[in-house]
Amino acid sequence: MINKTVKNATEAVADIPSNSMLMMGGFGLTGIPENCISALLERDISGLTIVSNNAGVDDFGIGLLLKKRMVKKMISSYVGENAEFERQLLNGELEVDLIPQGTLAERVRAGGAGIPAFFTPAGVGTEVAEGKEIREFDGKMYLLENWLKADFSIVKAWKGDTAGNLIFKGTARNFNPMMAAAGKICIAEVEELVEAGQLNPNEIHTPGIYVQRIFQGKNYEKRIEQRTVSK
Amino acid sequence: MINKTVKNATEAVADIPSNSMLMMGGFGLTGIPENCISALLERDISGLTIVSNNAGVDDFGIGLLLKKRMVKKMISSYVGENAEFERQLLNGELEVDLIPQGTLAERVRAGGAGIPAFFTPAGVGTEVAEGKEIREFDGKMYLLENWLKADFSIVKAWKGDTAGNLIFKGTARNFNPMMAAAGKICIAEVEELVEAGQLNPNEIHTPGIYVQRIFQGKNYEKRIEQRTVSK
Amino acid sequence: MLTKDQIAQRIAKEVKNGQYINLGIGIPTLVANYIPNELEVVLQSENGLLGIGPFPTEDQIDPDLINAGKQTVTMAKGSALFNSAESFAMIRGGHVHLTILGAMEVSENGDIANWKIPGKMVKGMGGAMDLVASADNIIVAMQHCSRSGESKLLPECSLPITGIRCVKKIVTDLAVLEVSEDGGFILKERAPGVSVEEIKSKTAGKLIVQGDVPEMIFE
Amino acid sequence: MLTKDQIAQRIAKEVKNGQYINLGIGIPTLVANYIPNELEVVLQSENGLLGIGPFPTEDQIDPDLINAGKQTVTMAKGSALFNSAESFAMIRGGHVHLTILGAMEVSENGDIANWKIPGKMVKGMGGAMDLVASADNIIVAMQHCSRSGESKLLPECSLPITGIRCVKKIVTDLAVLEVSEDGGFILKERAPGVSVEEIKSKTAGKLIVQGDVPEMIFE
Repeated sequence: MINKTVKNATEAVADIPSNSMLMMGGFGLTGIPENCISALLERDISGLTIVSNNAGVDDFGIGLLLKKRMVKKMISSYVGENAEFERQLLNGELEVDLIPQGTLAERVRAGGAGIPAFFTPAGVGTEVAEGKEIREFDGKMYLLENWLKADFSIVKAWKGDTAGNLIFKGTARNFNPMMAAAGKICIAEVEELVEAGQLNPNEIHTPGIYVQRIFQGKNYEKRIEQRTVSK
Repeated sequence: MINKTVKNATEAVADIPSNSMLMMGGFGLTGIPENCISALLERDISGLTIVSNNAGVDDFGIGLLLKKRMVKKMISSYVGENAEFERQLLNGELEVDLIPQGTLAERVRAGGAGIPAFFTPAGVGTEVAEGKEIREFDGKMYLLENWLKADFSIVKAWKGDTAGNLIFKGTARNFNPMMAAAGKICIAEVEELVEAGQLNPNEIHTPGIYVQRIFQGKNYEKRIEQRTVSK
Repeated sequence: MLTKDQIAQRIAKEVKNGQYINLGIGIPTLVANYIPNELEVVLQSENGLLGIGPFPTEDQIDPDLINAGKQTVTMAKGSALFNSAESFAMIRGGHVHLTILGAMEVSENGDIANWKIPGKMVKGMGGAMDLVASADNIIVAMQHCSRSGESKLLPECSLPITGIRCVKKIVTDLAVLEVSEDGGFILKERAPGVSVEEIKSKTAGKLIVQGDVPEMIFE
Repeated sequence: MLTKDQIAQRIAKEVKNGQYINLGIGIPTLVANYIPNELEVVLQSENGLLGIGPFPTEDQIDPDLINAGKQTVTMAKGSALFNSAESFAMIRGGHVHLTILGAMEVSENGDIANWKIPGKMVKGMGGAMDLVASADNIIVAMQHCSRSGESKLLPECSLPITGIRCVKKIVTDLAVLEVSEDGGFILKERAPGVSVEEIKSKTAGKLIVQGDVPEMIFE
């Protein structure tokens, strides 16, 4: 098997240039590539466009990249938890492209799957449909959406092997598998990296073909946004 | 959890009417719903349209339904292993719609996923493209393909639980997961049926939401088409 | 007038055995507390979980297991995990039977507005546009009037809409209403002690009153 | 003239370290036998396996594990299983680097015909149309002439085509040829003992001969 291992996050993100298009897995703060975000903060780059369902919080996740003014544009479905984000947006320092969550997931999937466009009902009759082709199928209206691809996709998995195969845990899976496939270069950070052959081929969520670089991350904080417990 | 269990194949297929549209999982003879095919043979129905990547062999799989003249039309990507099939086709007793395998897989996926149409490069410039819309994206030509849906989809899994969650084995997975989602009623036969809660939620290939009926099959023959061994 | 919990309790009566249900953030999340135990239903979370269980105890908390509102959750017996594309395939493909969500406005033809207020910071539509464009049965849980006292049931939405002609039923603090296929809100039930006249005065859209309108019953 | 095994052996020299490769039925399958051990490559089977291993021993045979030619196979270390939609997502999305497949005809602009002969029973295209429409690098393995002696390298395909402008290289029993971007077959290598004149006489399409054409070397 092809060995995709790199030493650490620093090496993994070393060649990401300014103004590149990135995808980052995660929903809220769950399943985000914490190590790569930290390593990116050490890079002297800016003008990034980031596709991510959310934009982190002020002091964690993508919020840290925003604070360092590394981000030119966010492509997301919901960005509500971040005061610095709001400030930059209202000052015109940041662009945002808001996309329905299912459309975002499917556009990213389409990017990885070689499907340049597809029809979806989400957004018909709303401002999301402005400028888009509308067509009727079986009596219902749909709009045409294009694929999304990235220069680099950065994902976080639970387990991975040196061949790049990934297994996610719980709802930390979310956008990660589709993004892995939609990046020209996919960087995967995992909590536990094992040799090729150690993972059950039947339990793999992301086949190694999509992953170009993999490393075992460390010190995962896994911050919780809404700690909710039963009485 | 919602209990989807039915007694056996006979009960599972009892209400499939003549002239209905069926999907059947499997690639070659691997991962085909053997028990449901046997139960269908006992039913006095005909005029079926069957979406299946292949059409079985003369004395096994969908070939048995063909021999009993229950099938009006096959929608497949490859149908080469069946003399009775060829005879009926040349006599005009059977219709066949041949579709590129990846397009077939994606059309079925689209059917289950609520995507009425998508663009794919497969078949551009060939007779598959006749009558279809062609469009250029990023300098490459693509054609528009529609979703495929069925009245009933019949799938075969390795393990399943009473809530309808399915796990497949090896390459017996193939078309089964997409078909499960694309049938109005999905019937799943499994080698081992367990109580809800016995399967690891992280290892499930087909979530139970797609499955309406499930039962534990028996006497799986799992015939091999090309027994090939190392010296 | 109903409390938020009572709105949730009334909506729970709409739930049928065997349904897969997506509950939005806010009052809809409370509905889960009132679904009768004898009903077998499955709650879907669009971030990739089918079979949401109760909130965890302190011991059970897992940061890798949250719902679409980013709250820590547990998994019910027989649940399944999947990615976001699969999740919205389920939703878009019509496999989720019932969607319950909040709204800022509903129009008399079933349009819903719940994602954007011009002039205010726009946080995004999340999964709402996919949900309302896809589900066959959509129930809105909301207050009948805004905090400033204006009706949220309108002839036409004034805010940017989330989806068209999709809402089937609305449960507010004052009433249960169905959206008529021909347009208009059919008054089905009144909150205890609330008169038809009061509901009429607080409904800016066309209100259809057919015969005697019963009071809601809470067991 | 090369044997089928020698054609496979020659094609194996095109394989580069780190590639994901889809091998068609027939001669392409034989290529796996000649890929040098020091190269790390992964074979994809479009029915849902990444990492095809050797054929099984009698003890290892598993009817639930076959390749796209329906032959029993094993899994290599580090392999992954997936469904058919994911498999063709890989192919269509350009993640498979190299596709090697057989052909009935190739035209001088890279069109390929390999699925249908008018008047004969049509078995179907299987995954061939997806593969040729998607891969960046497509190598055809075939005999230079048909059994009746007619050239299979043509100005235009006479049979219904499988894909347009997709073939990059052709290895036949007589020669290695590249498809020129401007149209025509560039003769790169001759089979041992086969003359340029023989190849020219057996190539109906435009043959481009640039300088001395070396013989293939087999170690």
